[in-house]
Amino acid sequence: MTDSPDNIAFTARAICKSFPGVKALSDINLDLKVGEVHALVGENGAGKSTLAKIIAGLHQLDSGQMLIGQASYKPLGRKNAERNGVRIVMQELNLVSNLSVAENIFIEKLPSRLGFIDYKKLNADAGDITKNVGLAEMDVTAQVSRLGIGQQQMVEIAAGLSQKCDILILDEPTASLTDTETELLFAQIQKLKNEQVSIIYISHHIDEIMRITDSVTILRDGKVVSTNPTSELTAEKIVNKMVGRELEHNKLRHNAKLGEVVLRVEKLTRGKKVRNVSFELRRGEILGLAGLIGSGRTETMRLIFGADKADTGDIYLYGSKVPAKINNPRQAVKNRIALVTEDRKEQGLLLPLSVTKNISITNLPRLSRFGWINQSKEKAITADYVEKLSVRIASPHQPVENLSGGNQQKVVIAKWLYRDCEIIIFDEPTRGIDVGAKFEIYQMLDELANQGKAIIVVSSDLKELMAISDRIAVMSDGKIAAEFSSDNFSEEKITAAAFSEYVNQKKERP
Amino acid sequence: MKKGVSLPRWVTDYLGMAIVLAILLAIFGYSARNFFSLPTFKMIASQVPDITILAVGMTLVLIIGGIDLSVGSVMALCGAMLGKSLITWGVPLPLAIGICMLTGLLCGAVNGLVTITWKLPAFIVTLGMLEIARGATFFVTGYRTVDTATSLDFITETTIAGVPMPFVIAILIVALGQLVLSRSVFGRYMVAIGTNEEAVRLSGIDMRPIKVTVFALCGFLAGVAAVIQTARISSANPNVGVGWELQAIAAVVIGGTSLMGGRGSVIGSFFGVLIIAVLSTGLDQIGAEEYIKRIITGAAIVAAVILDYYRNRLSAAK
Amino acid sequence: MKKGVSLPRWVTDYLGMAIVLAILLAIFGYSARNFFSLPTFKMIASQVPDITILAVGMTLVLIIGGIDLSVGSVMALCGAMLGKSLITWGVPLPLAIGICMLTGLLCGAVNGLVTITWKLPAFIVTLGMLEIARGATFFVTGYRTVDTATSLDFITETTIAGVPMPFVIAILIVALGQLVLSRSVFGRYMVAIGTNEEAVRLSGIDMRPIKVTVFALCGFLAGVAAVIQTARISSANPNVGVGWELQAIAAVVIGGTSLMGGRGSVIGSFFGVLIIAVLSTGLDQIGAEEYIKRIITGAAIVAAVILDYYRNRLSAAK
Amino acid sequence: ATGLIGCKRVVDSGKPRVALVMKSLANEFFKTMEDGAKGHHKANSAEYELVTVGIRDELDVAQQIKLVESMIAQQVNAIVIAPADSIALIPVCKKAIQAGITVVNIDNKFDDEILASRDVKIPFVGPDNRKGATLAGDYLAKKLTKGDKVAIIEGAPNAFNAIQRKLGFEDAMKRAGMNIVSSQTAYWETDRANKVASAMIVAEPQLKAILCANDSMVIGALAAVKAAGKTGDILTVGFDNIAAVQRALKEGRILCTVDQHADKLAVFGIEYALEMLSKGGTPKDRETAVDLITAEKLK
Ligand SMILES: Nc1ncnc2c1ncn2[C@@H]1O[C@H](COP(=O)(O)OP(=O)(O)OP(=O)(O)O)[C@@H](O)[C@H]1O
Ligand SMILES: Nc1ncnc2c1ncn2[C@@H]1O[C@H](COP(=O)(O)OP(=O)(O)OP(=O)(O)O)[C@@H](O)[C@H]1O
Ligand SMILES: [Mg+2]
Ligand SMILES: [Mg+2]
Repeated sequence: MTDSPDNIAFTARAICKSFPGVKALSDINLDLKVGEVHALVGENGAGKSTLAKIIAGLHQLDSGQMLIGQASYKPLGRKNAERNGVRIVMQELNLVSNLSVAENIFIEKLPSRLGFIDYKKLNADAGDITKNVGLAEMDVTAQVSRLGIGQQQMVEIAAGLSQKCDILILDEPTASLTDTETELLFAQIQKLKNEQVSIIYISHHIDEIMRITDSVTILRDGKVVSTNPTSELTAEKIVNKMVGRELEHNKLRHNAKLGEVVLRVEKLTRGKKVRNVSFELRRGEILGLAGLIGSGRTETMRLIFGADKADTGDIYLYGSKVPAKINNPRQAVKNRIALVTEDRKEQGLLLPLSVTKNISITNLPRLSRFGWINQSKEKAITADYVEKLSVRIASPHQPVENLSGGNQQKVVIAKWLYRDCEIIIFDEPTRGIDVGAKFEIYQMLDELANQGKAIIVVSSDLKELMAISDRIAVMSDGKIAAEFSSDNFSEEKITAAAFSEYVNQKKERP
Repeated sequence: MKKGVSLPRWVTDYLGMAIVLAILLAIFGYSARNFFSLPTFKMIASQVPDITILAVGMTLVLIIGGIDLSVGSVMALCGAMLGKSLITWGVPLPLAIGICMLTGLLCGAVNGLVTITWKLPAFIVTLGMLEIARGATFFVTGYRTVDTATSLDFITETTIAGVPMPFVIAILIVALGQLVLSRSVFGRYMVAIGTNEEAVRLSGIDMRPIKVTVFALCGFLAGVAAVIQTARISSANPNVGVGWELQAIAAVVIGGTSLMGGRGSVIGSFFGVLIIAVLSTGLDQIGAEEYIKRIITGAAIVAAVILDYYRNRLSAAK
Repeated sequence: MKKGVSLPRWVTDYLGMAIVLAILLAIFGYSARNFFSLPTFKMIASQVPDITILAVGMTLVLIIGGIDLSVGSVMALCGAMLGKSLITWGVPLPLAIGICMLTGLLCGAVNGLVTITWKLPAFIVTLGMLEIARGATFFVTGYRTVDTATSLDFITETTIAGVPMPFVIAILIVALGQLVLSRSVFGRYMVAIGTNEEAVRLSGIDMRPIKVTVFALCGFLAGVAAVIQTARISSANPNVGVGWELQAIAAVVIGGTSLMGGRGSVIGSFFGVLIIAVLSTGLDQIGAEEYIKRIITGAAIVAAVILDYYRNRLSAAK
Repeated sequence: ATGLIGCKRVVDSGKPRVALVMKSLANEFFKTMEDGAKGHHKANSAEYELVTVGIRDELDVAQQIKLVESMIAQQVNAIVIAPADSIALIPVCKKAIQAGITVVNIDNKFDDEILASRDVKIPFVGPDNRKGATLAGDYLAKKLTKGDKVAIIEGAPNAFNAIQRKLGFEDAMKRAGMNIVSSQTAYWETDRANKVASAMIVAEPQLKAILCANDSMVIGALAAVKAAGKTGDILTVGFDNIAAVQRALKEGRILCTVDQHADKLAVFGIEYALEMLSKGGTPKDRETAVDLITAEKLK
């Protein structure tokens, strides 16, 4: 392949972009060849999403220049970018929960006659598209609010692929997907590539990058570190350039000292999503919870935390013979249980409020006397956690909505560390987080366990789970399908267990 | 065929309200004189059209996450324009009706434009319009009631298949509103905007024209309501419609529309209007003391939404 | 020292409103007779306390994402209880004042309890309370104004450092409200609830007592306002407070509090009250026609929030 | 801005300033009153200055108190007031008197008992509403037969004149042996009266007459009668003689109304106040005329 001009689909020259208090991008150069998959990698807050949004017309650049082919390109909005053949699937979910799947997919261009929607055509077309991305069984007339986060992500991708385009940007599309769904997406990417579509692919999963991309641009602190063909790189080299240091990616948990059982869940059931779930958790232990999307892991954790009410089943805490009464999160926290939710924006954060206020919220009484907050103490304590978790912030008064996804996640974790619970549940704690930060979180988990905390980690990243867990339980269709101890971990066995209930029941399901 | 399970959604959606209505009818049928009679129903049919039409407009505005507190004042202004142009300025009838509706449309459009241009809460913008439109009404009428004599009688007196025209018009507007909401591109965008404005914006849809249209439509409907209201009392009263905005909102919310936007039903609003109308007619007919009327009306509004809560739980549990 | 840059935030926050106020004072000082006179300011000081106190309660309710449409009616009911217990039932003064405030507290608590128990929109619950409390007021007073004679005069006649007590109380409530909001655990929870209720719940905080307390507080403040209001007019009028809820909301929103919850300032609300009070006093003093008053008031409400929009943009751009 | 305080821009003319404090200025009746006053002032501009103010709606007592306070602040010489409440306005008027201002009560009479208990004397200049209502009621009674069913639509239940009119209607009806089947308030409003009247008509098919405490309400009642197809069967009576009922009166659709000479009411009050200002004198009530208006009278 030569770099002749007609081979270049898109060019960025010296792009700069600042947000209040942050220089998000400086002097970015990027060349995207026709029909290539170009990876953008970098730590949280490196500026990947910002760059993607500028290309897709969602942000306007401060200075610099963009070209599509040879022509100057200055998108004023998303519509404008799409007219130029540029489409984006964003990192954050942007679906309208009260509309149907089909309506969401075609929201920009609902087929209609005299202003009234042609539902027949709409549903048929949407059916074709969802089938294309492998969601053959999805009911396109269902309301989006009834889908799980993973399925919503797939709908979002389906919507992105619904119209033809020349340049497609995928911003962390696999963050909420399981391996099966990821494979389906990769097949789509291959197909688009064959149709000479150029793709910008943003992901924290280095293995994916090594597999499907042709070249890699690495960003650090809003600057381009390097651009190389993927073939010239190794996973280690990428990580190295991203963080500027070596990372070992091996098993973290060694000779864990397990204490007494602090949590015993017995036959927990809620509807069809959680069925007869029983397990134990010990002090000093990290229990990994694996499973396919929608297998009921989040639901189970919400039951333990009292966020939802169980139909039947009991929870025994700290060796007590009497079932604990946990009817709401307040009682859970009183019982020293914490839940780091998977949906940080909706359930974890107070977006317009400052970093400080977000962290201190879990235990304000500790900072106050006679109901009045000691503000200097508050500042000191939160600054402490910001440092411990190396959250990148411009000031403690910065609203968390201005932080990058990864840093937002760290704030959520910080607020629970501040509460200092005995049993801590992490639901997808590393979703959308860069390797550097991931590693920091692994170390933190390890440290917490060593301090004698009991920890549950729900994750869709099997490698991660195997690296950090002492034990892994696998959920499948609402049941615990299997448990593996540390010396028994294997990807094959765990995956098989995750599918087991679905395979057994295939015939019963519509 | 098991009944409880197979009822279609639109039945269960309105079942709760139908029950409330039935209960009210039963109570008043028992306690009020001549309540179950043709005149009563004729009377209700002659009195609900204007507030129904206002409620339709309010439903649409609430669905996009807005609110319109100015409908009562705007209706008064439209009525004033109608009466004045017809009687004082000698404008021919069709043109006068046109002026009336145009006035509503303009007020609504101003509400919408101001709201979106400066990204202001509709609550405060339309609160401003409430005052402004009332002031304009006073200005136009010189604070005096305009007697429209018999010039609008044809509206109340024409019947279609025995049903008075205002009621037919109201029903048509309800039906059309529901159809637009659930079946048209415009209606789906309205729901989408009310549900997740940011997602709609990021989809590259320009929602400003949609929002302005909805506010304008609400104003226009206030104009339509004004024609019917003026015809009903054969005069344009500058003080009419005070507090109707809250009455319309109460009806709409009883009908199951969310004040947070994104969810609502025009047919539900119609039920809400009927519930309030039957309640107030019944109380008038038994000649209840004013203070009892107030307390019962207030309690009924709250009771209706509480009932709706249980109906929702019931249908969710299924 | 460069001024524009180094002004602290609390100054820029209220600068816009201070400018609006200054402009209004300048206009009326020029056009109204004797506007800049001690009696005018004394009058304003004697008239704003009740609405200021209502506005403080409204601010708190709005901050948690609620609304209270019943404040005007509840104030009337509290006043009625005060007047009746004092004059008709012969209850001693301190007890009567206690009954008055307790009535407010109860009405507010009912608002809060109903809202959270059935997860209903506060808008509709308090709309119901608006009717119920007014009905109860009519019942208690028999529609008749209760003359409290001189029994409450000590409230209006006591001055503290030359300032009448009601004004001092209002200022204290504003200051305390602002302090609670920005410095106390309770206030922080309020802001958090208004920002993202679900996140607060999932942080292990039981927000039901907080919410009920805020509604109850709003009702209690309506009771305090009732004492001052009744003292000011030396009688408990069953029709007092009609429409005050919208006036309070307008003042609060002009003061920069968000109707969506999570953001607001009690001091801002006080400025909002002052702006509206100066405007209405000024218009009264120049003897403006009613229709002009309406139009100007409406336009001013909208203009104030538009101005706030530009101030926000300006301070964001810095 | 402090430099402006105390600077009087308007030069004192030496003429007495009379403030006319109205109820709702957005109501036809009061508008007519105000216009009458303005007309009088125009003709006599050499003698006094006139300020007219009013409240948003008739129920907003607090606002009206504010207005009186505002007039005290402006140091007017006389206040002619149509109080929105016959009790609540007394203290502030007392304050005005104490500030040396002459106060005259028009339209809605202050409560005598409270006036006495407060030790204030405020002269009332205006019509006897009860008498007016009785005139209309007596006229109606002539058109009915003994035992006929009639209904009353009242004004705001806390307003003195509303109560007086209701009593007047009742006096006449009882005297003539009519059967009052319902009496409800519609708060002076047309649309509410329309609804209340409609309900009354349905509940009492034999209803023969509706007596309304003002003309705005009789318009609504008349429309209800028409909608029920009972024009001519149910007679309607109003009060105030506003412009909007003229045609209906002439055509006999409204049986009668009562003219309390709105255009003169304020004028009487102003003249009385000026008289008091120039002569001093002890305040005494002065009754003004009320006249029955019927179709024959208008011809
Ligand atoms: N709307 C905004 N306002 C202010 N600052 C912003 C905004 N959006 C992004 N930033 C800042 O710009 C920087 C780059 O953010 P960006 O979202 O592009 O990072 P990213 O590389 O996509 O990170 P992640 O992997 O966590 O998604 C961050 O410091 C972030 O805080
Ligand atoms: N009660 C609930 N309220 C709100 N959201 C819920 C509730 N229960 C589940 N969810 C959401 O539904 C989705 C599916 O949850 P579920 O527990 O079935 O799957 P999971 O195994 O946790 O899979 P995932 O990987 O999507 O989290 C999740 O996004 C979860 O946040
Ligand atoms: Mg990103
Ligand atoms: Mg999950």
